Amino acid sequence: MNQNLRRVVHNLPARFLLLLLLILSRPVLAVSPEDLKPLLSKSSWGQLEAVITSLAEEGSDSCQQILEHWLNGKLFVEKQHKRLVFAEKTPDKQYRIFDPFFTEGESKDTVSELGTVKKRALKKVRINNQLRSIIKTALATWDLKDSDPKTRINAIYASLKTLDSKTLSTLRNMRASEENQAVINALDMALALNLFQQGSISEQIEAVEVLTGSDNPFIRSVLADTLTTTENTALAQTITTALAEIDQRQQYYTVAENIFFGLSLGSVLLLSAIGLAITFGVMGVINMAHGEMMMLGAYTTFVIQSVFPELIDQSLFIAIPLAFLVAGAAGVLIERLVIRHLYGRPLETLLATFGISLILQQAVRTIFSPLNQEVATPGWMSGSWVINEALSLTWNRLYIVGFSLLVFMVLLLVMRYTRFGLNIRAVTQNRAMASSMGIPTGRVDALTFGLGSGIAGVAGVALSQLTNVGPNLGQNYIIDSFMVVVFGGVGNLWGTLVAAMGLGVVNKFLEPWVGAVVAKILVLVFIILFIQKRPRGLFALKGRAVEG
Amino acid sequence: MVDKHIPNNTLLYLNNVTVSFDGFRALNELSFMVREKELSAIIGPNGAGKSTMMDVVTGKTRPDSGEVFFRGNVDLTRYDETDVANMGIGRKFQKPSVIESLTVWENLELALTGRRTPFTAMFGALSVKGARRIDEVMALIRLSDRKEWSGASLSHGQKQWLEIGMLLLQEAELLLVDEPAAGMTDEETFRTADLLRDLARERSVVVVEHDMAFIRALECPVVVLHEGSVLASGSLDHVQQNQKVIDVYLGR
Amino acid sequence: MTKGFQQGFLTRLLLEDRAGKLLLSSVMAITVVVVLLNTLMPEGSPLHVSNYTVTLLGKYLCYGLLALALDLVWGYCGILSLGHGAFFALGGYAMGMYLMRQIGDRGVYGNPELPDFMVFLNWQELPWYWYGFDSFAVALVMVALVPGLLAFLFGWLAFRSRVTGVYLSIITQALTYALMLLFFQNDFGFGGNNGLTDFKDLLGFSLQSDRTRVVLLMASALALVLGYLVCRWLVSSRYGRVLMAVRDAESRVRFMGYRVEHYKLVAFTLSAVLAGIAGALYVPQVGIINPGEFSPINSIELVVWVAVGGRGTLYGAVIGAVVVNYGKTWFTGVMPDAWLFALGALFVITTLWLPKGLVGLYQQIVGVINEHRDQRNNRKTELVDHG
Amino acid sequence: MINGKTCARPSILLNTSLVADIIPDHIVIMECLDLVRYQLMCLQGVPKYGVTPLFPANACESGKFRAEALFPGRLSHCASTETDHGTPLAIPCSGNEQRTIDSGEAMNNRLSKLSRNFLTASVATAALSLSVMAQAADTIKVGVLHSLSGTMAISETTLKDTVLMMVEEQNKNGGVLGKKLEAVVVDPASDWPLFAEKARELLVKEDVDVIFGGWTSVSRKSVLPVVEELNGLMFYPVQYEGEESSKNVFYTGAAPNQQAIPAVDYLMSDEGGAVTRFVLAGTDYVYPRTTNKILESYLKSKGIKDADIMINYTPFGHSDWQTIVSDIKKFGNTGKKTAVISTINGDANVPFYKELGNQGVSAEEIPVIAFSVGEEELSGIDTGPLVGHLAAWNYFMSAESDTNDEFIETWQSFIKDEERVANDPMEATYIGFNMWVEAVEKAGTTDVDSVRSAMYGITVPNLTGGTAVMNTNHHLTKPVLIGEIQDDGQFEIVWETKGGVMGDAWTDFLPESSKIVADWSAPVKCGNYNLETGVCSGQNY
Repeated sequence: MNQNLRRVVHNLPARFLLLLLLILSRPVLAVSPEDLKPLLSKSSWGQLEAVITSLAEEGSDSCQQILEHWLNGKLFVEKQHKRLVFAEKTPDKQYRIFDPFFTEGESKDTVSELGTVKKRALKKVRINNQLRSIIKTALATWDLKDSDPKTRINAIYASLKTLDSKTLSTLRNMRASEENQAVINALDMALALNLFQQGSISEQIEAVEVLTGSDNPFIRSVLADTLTTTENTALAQTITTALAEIDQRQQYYTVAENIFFGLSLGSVLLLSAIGLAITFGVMGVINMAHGEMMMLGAYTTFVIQSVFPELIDQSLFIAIPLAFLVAGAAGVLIERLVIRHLYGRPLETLLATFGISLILQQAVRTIFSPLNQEVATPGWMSGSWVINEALSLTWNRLYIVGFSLLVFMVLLLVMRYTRFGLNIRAVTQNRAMASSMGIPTGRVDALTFGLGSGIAGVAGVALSQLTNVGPNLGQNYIIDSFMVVVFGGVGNLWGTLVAAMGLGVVNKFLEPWVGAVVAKILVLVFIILFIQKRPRGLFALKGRAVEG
Repeated sequence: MVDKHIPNNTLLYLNNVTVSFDGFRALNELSFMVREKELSAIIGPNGAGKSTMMDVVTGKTRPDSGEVFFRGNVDLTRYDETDVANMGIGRKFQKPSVIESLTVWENLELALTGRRTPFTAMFGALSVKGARRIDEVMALIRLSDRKEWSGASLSHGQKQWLEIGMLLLQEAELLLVDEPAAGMTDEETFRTADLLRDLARERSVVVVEHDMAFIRALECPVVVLHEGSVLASGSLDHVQQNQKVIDVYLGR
Repeated sequence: MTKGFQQGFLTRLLLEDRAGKLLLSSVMAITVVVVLLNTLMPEGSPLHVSNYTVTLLGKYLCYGLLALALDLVWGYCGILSLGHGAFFALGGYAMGMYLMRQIGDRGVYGNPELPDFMVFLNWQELPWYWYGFDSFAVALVMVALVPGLLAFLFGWLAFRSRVTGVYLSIITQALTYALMLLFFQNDFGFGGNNGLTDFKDLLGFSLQSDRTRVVLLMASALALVLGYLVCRWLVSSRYGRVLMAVRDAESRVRFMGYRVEHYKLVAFTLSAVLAGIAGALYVPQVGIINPGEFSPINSIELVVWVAVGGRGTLYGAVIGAVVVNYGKTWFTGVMPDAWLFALGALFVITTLWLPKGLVGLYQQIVGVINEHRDQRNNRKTELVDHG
Repeated sequence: MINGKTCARPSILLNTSLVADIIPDHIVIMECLDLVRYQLMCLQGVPKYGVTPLFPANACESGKFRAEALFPGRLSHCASTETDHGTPLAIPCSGNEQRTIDSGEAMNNRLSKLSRNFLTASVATAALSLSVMAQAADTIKVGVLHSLSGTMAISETTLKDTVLMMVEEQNKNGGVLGKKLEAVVVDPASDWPLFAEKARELLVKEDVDVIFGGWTSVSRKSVLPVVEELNGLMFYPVQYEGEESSKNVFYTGAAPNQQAIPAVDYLMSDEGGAVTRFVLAGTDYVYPRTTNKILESYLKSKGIKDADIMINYTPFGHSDWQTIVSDIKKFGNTGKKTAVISTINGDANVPFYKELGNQGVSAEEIPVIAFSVGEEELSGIDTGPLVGHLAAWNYFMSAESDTNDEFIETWQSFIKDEERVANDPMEATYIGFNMWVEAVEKAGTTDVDSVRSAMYGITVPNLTGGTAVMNTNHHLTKPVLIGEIQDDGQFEIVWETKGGVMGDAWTDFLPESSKIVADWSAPVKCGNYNLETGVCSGQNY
């Protein structure tokens, strides 16, 4: 007998047993410990599934809470007393446990605490993806009644896939009492879908009118499936027009999405290149250790998050200034020790700074470890902003795009309107003249290089949210950063901005057609050919200073 | 096709040449002529457009407008530095630019006229006539005893002469010489003036200079440049009396 | 003049280049000694030189030729190419393709026509760019032609639009990075990231046998010597002097009527061909060629060999290549964790304190010694006068 | 007891990888498995690959028959159906029925019987060779060939430490053959030609007796010619693309059929969510390409339509996953249950999972099952939003067995870091090392050839409560586990294959390699024996 056969046979008695129990226990207590017995012992997936369905049918608040905790992996069995508990992990690896049962009527959060225990004392209640989706659909019934309209809408869309009679009835009476327009639309959509699936041809056609307005991919797939099966030409016609309209809208969303992806990749390129625009663009120093400055910034974020584990959400705000100082200090040190002797010899600086990048990598590899470090994403940055069913933009990338523009603006202002900026430009354009005017060129050089490296450190903080924080982080970005600065036009910050965003968007529009690998190659070849045409880059600095 | 309004023995002909660097007009409708085998001098304050004029003639900078003809029919604006040099226009730079890492003899060897393709340079050996020509010029510029010295080890004056020697070997028809006397002792200045006068016997030489004594020693017609166009021209004395020239250049 | 040309050619060529003569003779001497000790001496005897050393030396000599190629363009022409590893790798791939075709039906799948990875990708027939590689002659031509052609095309584009200095370095890096991504693709037809491996034999001789290994070592030594002589001849000709002039004052040379782009192009192309030959000799000795060779870090490490040795001297580059690679072998054996520290430090030290590299250091030391000796002699003579 | 239907016609099944050439009268039957999937042959009756059954039945006494068919023209064996305490040694089986031996022990006792007999035979040869060997060096040298710098340092440094720990432990209880083990560590620095150079240095200069090393396929490929030329012995602890079985290499990592195929079986089962649409996402190099090719043909054999399969490849170290994750979301939202099978390599996993978490792709909607994400990679990722995604390995740190607890104990005390995790390649190194020690003890010498032949059939405990068996195709028989990512960076085992799955050097899902079988025991003695042509094609292994 193969596996599946065995499983079905196996949980037949369990289902029957639970049914029996349900009928008996209904009037006595909202949720009887009896229902939850299978959770305590090592039971098969089938038994656990049965418990979920029974809790769902139960419908009481405590059932909802048990299911919620179970879904989020907070439902444990306390080995000692063999009882069910909720457990919250405290920062110092302990667990605070609560009694899951509370009599009906009390509000959810008056659950009594039972103390704190070590991890060993608890055993997590097993769950797998199959059970999670069942719990989610079960929870949907509660969410329908939830106060927040957003959860109600999500619950409605979640229930689309399993429109059984019970949910339909709740949806219909919800439709009657609902005020929030957005929720009403969602409800109409759900009812229309149901009508489309059950109703007569004419009803179906009528339903299609409503469904064309929806961007939900599931609805679209239902329409597409019926299109293939129906013989009725009128219905087929309406569906094709509906699909055309939906796909048209989808077209816009995909373009919008690609632009956002391009800007997001562009902002990453900008952040990694902008520090270089200072050290290389303005100072003419080729810093091959620029990537490692970003790495230092990323590691600073990691250190802060491990030193203050409870301040994850604020960790980035602490990390940004600190990363700027750490990387900036490293930059100043490198400039004073090495680069100072190599001004005017760009090729030597390239080699010396490459040596420094190797040393920094190996140092981080020995101090921290060759492994990637885990950098948690703060709460406010995780998840995505769901504009509609077909388009959602991830928060972390939105913040990073904003952040990169902010850094760009600040840098522009510093360069343009501050005394320090003036000094920088003076020293880099004519060192001798600047020193004869009393500008401490040595100090300005050190600080300028420090500024460039500091910005790279800040970029590292942003990158720690996107990619892995490891010794090789710098290596992945160094070539792209140089490409952006050279392509944008050395010495011109606006050039770097346009180049970064341009390359990002081009790369992202190429990727769907030719794949990620070829897209990257094409961008590189484009830059090589472009430099042939305009060796000084997009916004070339004109005038004698450059010709000389 | 010979342009009718250019007299036949004009070697170099500039007409309304304008060059502007984002707004600043380095050359402002400059027109001027150089006849064959004529020594002339150009004077003018810094920034009057002397070097830019040379850049335009030698193909380094494209003029925004105007015509530049060589031997009446060759439009120089369509050629780059290498072609212009091979057509027989030599240039000496303001800052003496000899090849520092090569010896005096090697510098001169490079300048020697002849085919300049990589393959001839690889396989072609130095002809006996060529070697003799180099020794002659080396004597002329009094560097024979420093044959093996590297360019870097020469004094300022010696570098100037070496560069002039290189121009000689290039056997160019038109020489544009930028401040040859800069940084030289009086004795060296006059020596250079004699050298340039000898040069002018077989070819045209245009000298750009500030040192009035040097110009006087050259005894040649003078053109005064000011803000990218010709202010006055004629003999040195005539020019020196011209009121505008005094206000702009000499009087200050 | 021409009669004398052939006669003293070699002697005249190396006349002033005493160090070059020293280097070439020592390379040949070491090779002969190693070959004899490896073949004649029995296994156990202390004098026996193991196969490991033979291959290692062969590898170093190939690196030497590669460093020579880079020094030609960097030391003498001022072009710091950060992508020379790409030409080395292309030469290697050409030889690798020949070696793959020699496997015939002894591949894992026993398919006489297709190499293993193509059988695995179930391609039905050999792609067009693999035609002809079963003949050694065609392979040899391709070893020189492919890198040469790429260098010519890239060079022609770059030099024509007067891209120089740092910009040129960065786009050469972009070139080798793009090639790496290209070759890493699995169905690009060159074995993806595993590259070409499991070689059997070369010209019928099994690669595993000691005799072939020794012959390859001698071939590498010969290639290095010939490469050196060609470079030395080129550099000491008028062409070489024009190159050096271009390195020091490119625009001035233009005004002297030299079409600088052509000079650079010849040097760049020839250097790529030398690098390709070095790659072709390297692959049979190492037994594998894969896209890793295209990675930018290889090309930058190559630059440090030349910098450590002393650029603009030809023999300096060869010395640098051998010294740094011996350091790499020694470090990764004895102190594995410290290798990257040492390599990094090497970069910094050479650029800061050894601009002329080891050769420069040696000349400095010799200079100090001579000076010291001269002073002593002068003092002696002075004494004599007074005495 | 072996449960399963009988064969259509009285035919015996021969597991070529366990044909005991050493013991004339016994043919050990391990499993009668779905012939197409596992390289086993049913002789006389259902010839698997068109091998003409040449067996003249009468040549052997009654009840015995000649295994002529398999090795035309070679030494043949009379095999008996003589039973061994109730379990018929030769189990009749039919052409395509799948049965697996339930408990491991039934197999073990049979194997121990085999190894006992083998011992007697080999001791004789060992004694012979012992006298020939010069005075044994005082220590046995163990070569460690793992990158300690460069891009692969992230994964390989841990394996180097694992081998050092095993050496230390082994020396604590007496070393091997009474001699102390000495570890020789070199750093090939993630540089492929350097791998070859260092391997040669270990074998020639250091004269090590065994090498534990390699991670990426390319590092193995570059060491292979050296190890074969110098007849060294190498243990390769990482899952790989198969299509190789070298005389000098033992593959203790998983072959594709020990990861990819069971994972797909799980996904398609009810428990796994009855998935019908698949996204095959991988890094563009040989391992993902092979695995996806195998999966593609396996999925098609299970009736999955082309439209329901999406494949995409990304370059090494790809860090911008926006487009691909959004494509996955679109592909997965069509009502049919969708899953992603990820063969994305090392570092690129971190940004991939971050993007998954942020774009809200939850495990229950579109589960992602990965083959190169272990505890080590997870330590670098915030696993909060990833709870529920899956990985397929032969070992998880959370496996409940006392050998595992003890292993983790020694590991964390050796590395002096309570937080350090253990992963599958470490278990593979643990198994490989113990097998080598046992083989050397058994062979009584560290000479490569005798150790190699002693390796076959060796059984050592693995860390998941079962045992691992070394087959004659140099691959292990190992259980396959599916683990679900938990928020603390550990995996929870949600599914496990019943017994062990035998590593298949040559996958049966690619036309060319399905004709090939690897079996290093006599009489085949060949890593790529072509069944159709009956020839050990070309390769000197």
